[in-house]
Amino acid sequence: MPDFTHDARNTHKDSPAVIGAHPGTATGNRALMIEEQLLFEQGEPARCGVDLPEPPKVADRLGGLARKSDLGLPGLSEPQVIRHFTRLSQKNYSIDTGLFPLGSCTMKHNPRLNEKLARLPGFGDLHPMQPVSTVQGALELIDTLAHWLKTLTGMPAVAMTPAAGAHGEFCGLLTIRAAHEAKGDARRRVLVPESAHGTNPATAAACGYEVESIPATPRGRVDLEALKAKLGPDVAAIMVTNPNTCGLFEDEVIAIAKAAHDHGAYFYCDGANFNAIVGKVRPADLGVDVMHINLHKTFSTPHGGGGPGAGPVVLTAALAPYAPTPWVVHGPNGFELIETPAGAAKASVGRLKAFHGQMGMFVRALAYMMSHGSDGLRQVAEDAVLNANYLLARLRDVMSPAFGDGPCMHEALFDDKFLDGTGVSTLDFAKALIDEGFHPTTIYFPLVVHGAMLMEPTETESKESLDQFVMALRSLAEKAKAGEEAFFHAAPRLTPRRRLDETAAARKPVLRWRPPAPAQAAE
Amino acid sequence: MPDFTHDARNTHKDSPAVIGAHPGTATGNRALMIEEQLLFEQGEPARCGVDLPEPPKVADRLGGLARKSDLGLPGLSEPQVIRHFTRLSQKNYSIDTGLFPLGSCTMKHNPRLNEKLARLPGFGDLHPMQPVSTVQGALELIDTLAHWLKTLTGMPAVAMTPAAGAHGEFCGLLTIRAAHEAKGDARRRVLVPESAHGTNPATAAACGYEVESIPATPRGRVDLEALKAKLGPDVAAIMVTNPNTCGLFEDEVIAIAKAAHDHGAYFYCDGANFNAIVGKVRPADLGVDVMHINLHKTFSTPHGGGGPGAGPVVLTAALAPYAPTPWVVHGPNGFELIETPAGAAKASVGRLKAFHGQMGMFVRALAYMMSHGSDGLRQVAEDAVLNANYLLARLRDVMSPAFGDGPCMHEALFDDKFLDGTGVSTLDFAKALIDEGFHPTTIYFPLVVHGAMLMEPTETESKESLDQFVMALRSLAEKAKAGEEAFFHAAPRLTPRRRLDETAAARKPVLRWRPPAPAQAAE
Amino acid sequence: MRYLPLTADDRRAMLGAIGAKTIDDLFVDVPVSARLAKPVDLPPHAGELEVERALSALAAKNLAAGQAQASFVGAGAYRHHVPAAVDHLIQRGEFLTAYTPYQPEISQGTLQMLFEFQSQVALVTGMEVANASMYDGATSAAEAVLMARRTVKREKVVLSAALHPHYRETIQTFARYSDGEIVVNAPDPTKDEDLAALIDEQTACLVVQNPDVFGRIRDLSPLARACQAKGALLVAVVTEVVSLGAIVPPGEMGADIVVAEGQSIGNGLNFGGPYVGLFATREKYIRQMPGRLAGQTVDADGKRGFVLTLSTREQHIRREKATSNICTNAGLCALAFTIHMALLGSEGLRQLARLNHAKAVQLADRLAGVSGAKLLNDSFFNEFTVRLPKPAAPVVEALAAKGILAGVPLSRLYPGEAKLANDLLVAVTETTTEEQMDLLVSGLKGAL
Amino acid sequence: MRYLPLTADDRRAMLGAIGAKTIDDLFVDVPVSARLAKPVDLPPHAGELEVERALSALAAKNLAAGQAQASFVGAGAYRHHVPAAVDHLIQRGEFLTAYTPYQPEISQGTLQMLFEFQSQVALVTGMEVANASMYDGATSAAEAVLMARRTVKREKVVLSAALHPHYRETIQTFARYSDGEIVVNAPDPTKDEDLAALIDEQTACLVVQNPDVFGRIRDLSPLARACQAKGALLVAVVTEVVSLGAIVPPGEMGADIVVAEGQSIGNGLNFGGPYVGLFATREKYIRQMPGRLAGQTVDADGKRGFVLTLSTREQHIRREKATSNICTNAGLCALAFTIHMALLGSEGLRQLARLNHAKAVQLADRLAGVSGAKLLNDSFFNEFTVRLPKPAAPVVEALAAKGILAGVPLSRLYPGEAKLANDLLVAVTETTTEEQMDLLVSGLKGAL
Ligand SMILES: Cc1ncc(COP(=O)(O)O)c(C=O)c1O
Ligand SMILES: Cc1ncc(COP(=O)(O)O)c(C=O)c1O
Repeated sequence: MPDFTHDARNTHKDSPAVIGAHPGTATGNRALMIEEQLLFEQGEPARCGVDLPEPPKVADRLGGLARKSDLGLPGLSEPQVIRHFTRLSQKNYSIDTGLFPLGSCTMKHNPRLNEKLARLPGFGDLHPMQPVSTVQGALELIDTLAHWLKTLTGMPAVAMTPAAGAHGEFCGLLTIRAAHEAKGDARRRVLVPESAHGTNPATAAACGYEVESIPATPRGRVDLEALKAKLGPDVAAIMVTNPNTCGLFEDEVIAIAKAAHDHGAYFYCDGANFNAIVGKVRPADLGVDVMHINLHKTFSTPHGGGGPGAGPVVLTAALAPYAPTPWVVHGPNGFELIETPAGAAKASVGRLKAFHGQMGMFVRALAYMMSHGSDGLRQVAEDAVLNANYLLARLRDVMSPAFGDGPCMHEALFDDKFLDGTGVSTLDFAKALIDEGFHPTTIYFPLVVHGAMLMEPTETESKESLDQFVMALRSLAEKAKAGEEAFFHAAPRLTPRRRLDETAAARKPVLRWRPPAPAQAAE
Repeated sequence: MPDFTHDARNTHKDSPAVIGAHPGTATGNRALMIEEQLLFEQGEPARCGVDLPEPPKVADRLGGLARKSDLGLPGLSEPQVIRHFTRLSQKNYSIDTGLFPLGSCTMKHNPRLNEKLARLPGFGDLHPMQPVSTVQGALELIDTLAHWLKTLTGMPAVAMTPAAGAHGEFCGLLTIRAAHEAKGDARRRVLVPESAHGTNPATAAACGYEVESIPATPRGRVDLEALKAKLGPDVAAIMVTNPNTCGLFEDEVIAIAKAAHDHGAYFYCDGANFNAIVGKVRPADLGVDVMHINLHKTFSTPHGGGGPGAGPVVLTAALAPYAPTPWVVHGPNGFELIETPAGAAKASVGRLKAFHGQMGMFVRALAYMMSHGSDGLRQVAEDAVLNANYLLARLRDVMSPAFGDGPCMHEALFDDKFLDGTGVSTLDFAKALIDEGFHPTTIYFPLVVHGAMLMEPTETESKESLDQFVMALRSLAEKAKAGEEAFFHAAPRLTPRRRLDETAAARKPVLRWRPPAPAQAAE
Repeated sequence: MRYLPLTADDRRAMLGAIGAKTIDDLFVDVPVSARLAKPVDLPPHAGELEVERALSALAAKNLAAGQAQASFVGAGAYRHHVPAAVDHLIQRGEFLTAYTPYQPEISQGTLQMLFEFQSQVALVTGMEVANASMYDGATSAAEAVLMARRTVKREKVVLSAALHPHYRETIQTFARYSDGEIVVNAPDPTKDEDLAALIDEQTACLVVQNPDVFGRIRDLSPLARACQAKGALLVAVVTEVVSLGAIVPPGEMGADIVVAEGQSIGNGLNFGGPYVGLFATREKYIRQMPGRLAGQTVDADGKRGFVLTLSTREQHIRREKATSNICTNAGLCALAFTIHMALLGSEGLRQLARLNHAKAVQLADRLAGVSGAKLLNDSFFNEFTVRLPKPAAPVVEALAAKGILAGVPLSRLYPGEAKLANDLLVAVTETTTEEQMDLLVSGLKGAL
Repeated sequence: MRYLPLTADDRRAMLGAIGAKTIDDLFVDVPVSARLAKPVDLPPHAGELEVERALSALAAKNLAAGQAQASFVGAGAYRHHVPAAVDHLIQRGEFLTAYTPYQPEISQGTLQMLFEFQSQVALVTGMEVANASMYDGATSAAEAVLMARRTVKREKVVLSAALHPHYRETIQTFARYSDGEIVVNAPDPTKDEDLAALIDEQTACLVVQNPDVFGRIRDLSPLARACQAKGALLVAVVTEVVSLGAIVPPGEMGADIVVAEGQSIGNGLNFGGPYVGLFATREKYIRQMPGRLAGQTVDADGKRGFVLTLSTREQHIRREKATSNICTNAGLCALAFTIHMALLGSEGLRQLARLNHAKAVQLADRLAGVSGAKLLNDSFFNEFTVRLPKPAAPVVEALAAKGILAGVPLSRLYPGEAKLANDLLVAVTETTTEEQMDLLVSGLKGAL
């Protein structure tokens, strides 16, 4: 019998040490929860997951720049690749797994019909630079989706190309700045509430504006008087999220809009929370001048672990001329594309990205909208708000609502007062929730609330699901108050990985795999 | 604040008791491993996962037999259904999860290309009773697959309609019996080795034959002399699996075939293990008269948690006339279907199922074959055999190979001698393997080996994967010998469920959900 | 080869570990005469793109039902709309690439699903218990006949002449080498068949389809009583399960065994397979049932769980004494059925059935406008028989050339029966549009 | 509504629990004037079948590239064959329906994948580090310019005239309201552009595309040296990542930042989006990088794990001081890229690139046979520019009418540049067949 104990390659590949052994198993695996090495640790140069025909023999015309260096990519067979990514996926929590009450993110059900339709060859296999005569159906779809968005918001125009919310904010502020400059009225400042999402100030800065923050009232709304005090001839715009990031409707929004308009400033509304009011309230009726819509939130295009998204921006007639190119317009022979700032689009702020927008998201969003219809979308808002208020009501007595006892919109916001003196932090509480089989709420956002826990159940959770979530939260709250501090510090205990050392990660960043030995040292 | 403690529905739906709580969590969930109730426990009559248009108003013509009774099916929304089945799937082990060395089952990689192609509308959306003129491509595909199967086996004919291996065995024995009776030579007995799969004797009985078993030699092969002794004028056929269920090639197979033929008996070969020899050996060259092929084993159509499969049967010219209908034949205007025993098919044993066979499996199997080609299929057999022998070699010293030290084919068979005196049974050993992240081998089959462990890695496992499997098995074998009996009896410990009480299940069968209360009592 | 992980180095190292020089050392047991020196005469391996092109070309030679102008083809397989969620879920690797759940601790997903499937089947058929699926409706019917014979220990079998001919032939094949006659009348879509008269003290069972192959719906209760009177079993066959959302289920009419083709729920047409056979019966007959059964139990921690049970009926335990030789069944198709049925629920299945029936009534009324064409059914669900003034087969061919799949000529199902040569079997589903109905009407007018 | 689990009873019970009478009690904060009394004027809800029919009808109004006789359209998006395994895996719910991995303990799947993605991007571009993706190649390029300005604290930016116009315009838009000129030459596919001359002590960066928009390949090393000499950064843009399997990567030629469009690997055409922006640079610039970064660390048990790191660069922490406002990126497209690249490996990517180039050479040679058509490139990868004897746009239209997508007329990318009106940009990939090349040749002959 040959002896294997010195087969270096085996010990390298076998060794659970590489990936950390789980007490009780030699492999480190835990039945169905299987440890998985990096692709790079499984590669063999001689292995390949595709079969390609021999290329025709030709003399290359690469201008003498043929690549000599090794690419350094691992070689795996298809079975290994399928297993690798299947195992990785099993280490993720998702909407399909359970309740994902991440406030401000609108993690709702993603219908599979939409996935199917986005893959129709007529959409998925369509090249953006084909002659316009061969893509009339695609342009009609964009135009139809635009019509739905305009009708739901009451706004006359929409810019379709922004790739996400932040991109949409950028688009919106660009049109605002262009409009001011067109009037020869350069303005410097943009007012943003303290509670705003980070992308708001970041975007304002990216457009060359100074950001000034608007304080909040004890009721968690924009302080109208403070706002008025800050408004002036050099304020270009206010950026207000409504419903706001505390999950509350800005009840003075009309006065806020008027105040801004009185000073010649535009009202940019962050529409990330549109899910709370879709079909119930049209932003146009609130005095909004421009607003982005996250199709990947309100209209259910999948988040995909971080993207892609789409952030169309609805605009007033006054701002419409500055909308980014390309524009889809009706022409004598059907739909046309205006791709450069010329003709009707001569005042456009220009192009925000290559090609014509996130078509894949457009198909999904339109399928979602048509499935719900005007009646269903209204029901979406009502059920989203109902679910959030139900959580608020059932948790009120054991957790601490951040703002009084009025109703919330689609999100219930709590602070960490109920944990005072328990030694349990919002983070600890969130990690304990993971072991219970739930994704934590958004934590420590918005910043205006101490130890914030922002929960957004969305309309696609059943009452049974909410009741189980409530049961888990209540039992954890009691546990915390019962002094089981250590239990919380040790959480999570049942996950593929326990708490991870983020400080170490940032102190000595390892951002990529490197071949063993020499290169390793370099890190 | 309303009081929820008496909301019966919640406590029913919340109560982890219903599904058994996991120590440490209130929900019974374990982070990503989430407890899931039955569909029936989540239903609400007023809820529905589909939206259908109102039917046109008409007077029904149901002959006065309109259904009045409630259907009793639960009502769920689509998000709940997606989550339900996603969670259930997460409680399964699969090839995509890891090594699935289930002997005799050929659990190899299932390429996703094949899934995609089976769903082409031209195959997936084709009705079996469409005019033959509109399905020429489908018939051509069946004819092409038949050509591959005939070429790989060296046999002149193939019956395509059997839906699985057992169905194919039935098909094969029917043709044998029909052939004998056509000669006016009714025969009563079929000889089957003790090591045969249960479907062999069951099938022989289903064809009205008496089953007599052939003893095995100490080398795990058919005892040729004993076979000869049992052969006689009333033996209709022998059913021999080759490579056999011990993972060994019947080295005397040609003599076995000759002996059978000398007595006017046919040689039915169970081709479930064809993966070991595909492209290397043609059953026709071994004297086989008829053999089924499990497309869901050798040719990789997914097992799907129990099916569907396909079991085409290759036949000699002598048996071909009795092949079941329908037949796909070449005609003047392309392919034709002979659907009833008439014309060329007048001697056919008749129909085995509705329509024309497992088309969905045919598409997948042909895609698999074309991807590998004649060179790749040969490599499949070689790698499958190499992988099995590698396991045998690396485990020989710590486990007990069932048959001497010669090479095996695509399966390595061990008995439980290595566990003698440890108090650990084959079952215990298998359950401990589960915690290590592997699916157990086939156990207690074949019956001729005590406490059998039959491992079939297949060719789609990498050496790295086999090495890890070996490492786990070796460490468990050492653990067993080290006297850690209790550890094995307690296994598995990390699975969604621990060992299940099969005795209780059989003693008082609960085979379906019943509505609570009154009906419950009835059970 | 993209599917083969072993490299040449691996192979060398592994042969070394085994102590073999070449791969052929591992094939020593194969008689030299039978060893192929080189690959068989078939094409070499091909990449995804090449294989996809070749099979897509074959697919393109077919007229997919959904790509036809209209399709009214039924006769045991029906083109229903399957929600996208179904196909998404059955493709999850943990379902798709799992084996039969022999290790319950890591197969609870499949096992709980099967338990739910069995429950759904029992509920829609109106029976007490159901198994975990058979190959298809026809083999379910054949197994039902064998089970009936075992159960009542008699041989004679009576088949309704309006039983789908594929089912009749499958039963005949399965019973080919067992004793006992199989009695069948001549088929006649215009007359009610007197079956009670054929049942006697030797009869093991009567097999009746409802709706029958001609689309007619009949009350099985009198037949159930007739069977009971003679100690025979009533086997009811359903080829269109959607009908159970609208019609009194066989269980309520006294059937002892109900078998069905489950394709309509969750499964595509697939040119005839794979489909899923449903098999339901009375609790007292469980131990005579063929096929697998999932059952409820508890685990070592006292938690509810599921296992395969009563396997002493099955081939892997009982061998030649097994109730059936079936092993692999239709697991994944059963999963598709279960998911679709979960989406439908009582309300959805009822609505779906209502919609199918209403459209069929619409079409029947429109066809009345085709002079010479005569509706033979006085009752039907979503399929009925129309008698044309001339042979139906050529008419169907003529319309097919126009891209209209008009239905199934009875001459294809009953090649021997000249009397049925002019009869056309026409089916609709919720996917049939009014425009398509008009196409058929005008098409028939043109062809007659 | 199939997507809404709440029943009327649930709603009533929940309102009761809340202590509200009607749902409108929860909308009290909405000004009465803004409350819509009834649904807006849009169609009511629809079933799957209806929605599928409506959108399929729209899809049918397009000529899918794969359904065209042939397609040679490129210019920044390429039709490659994506293995079926890719689309299968990205549709797994655990990937598809997860959010940004803010809770690492239950996001290791996404995090490890991102770490692998970053590693692959760094390797193919020849750079030290890469981020977790941007929206697309054009926005990556714009962010690179902003990063360069931050890093070297200068304003002037030089853009190659052979940079894809969409990228140029996107950069101009992103820089619209920041000071500093943006210098660009007039485009000319027939001349080499002298860029070194434009780089001075005020220059923050030079942006060059390789292969450039006309398909030409150039050695960036001299430009890298020129930039270094003046303390400017070299930003290299790649719109066809497959080329990196055949061409010296920008990193090896001295680029400081490499941005690319990753669509070619793992992602379909999707009419232009979603795509995936790649962003790679030198380790020393990490803290100036935009976008998310996955990093390696250990958990409480000492096991290796991954987290999002260096987020102090990002908007949610740094707000108006963030390196970018990006939040949602292109996660799922990055996953598709990672899976496809895992299947390819070094060997596969090299072969794929070789195949693409060889076919392009084949086509170039055949086009030589088209009198009047002149190949402008002396070097190219899988795309090149052909000058026709007449305006290219109408020729493209004429061929499109025949089902042949001949390529992109430069007049569409450079509407202003009359000199380029006759130029046609032609791309091939491994999916292009010889028959299709012949179709283009004969088509052009007919149209000229
Ligand atoms: C309130 C708010 N604004 C803006 C954004 C940014 O949107 P995106 O991530 O699509 O760029 C988000 C996303 O989390 C948000 O919650
Ligand atoms: C040796 C052998 N014969 C026959 C069969 C039966 O095949 P099937 O399950 O396809 O009916 C099997 C399946 O496990 C088998 O292993």
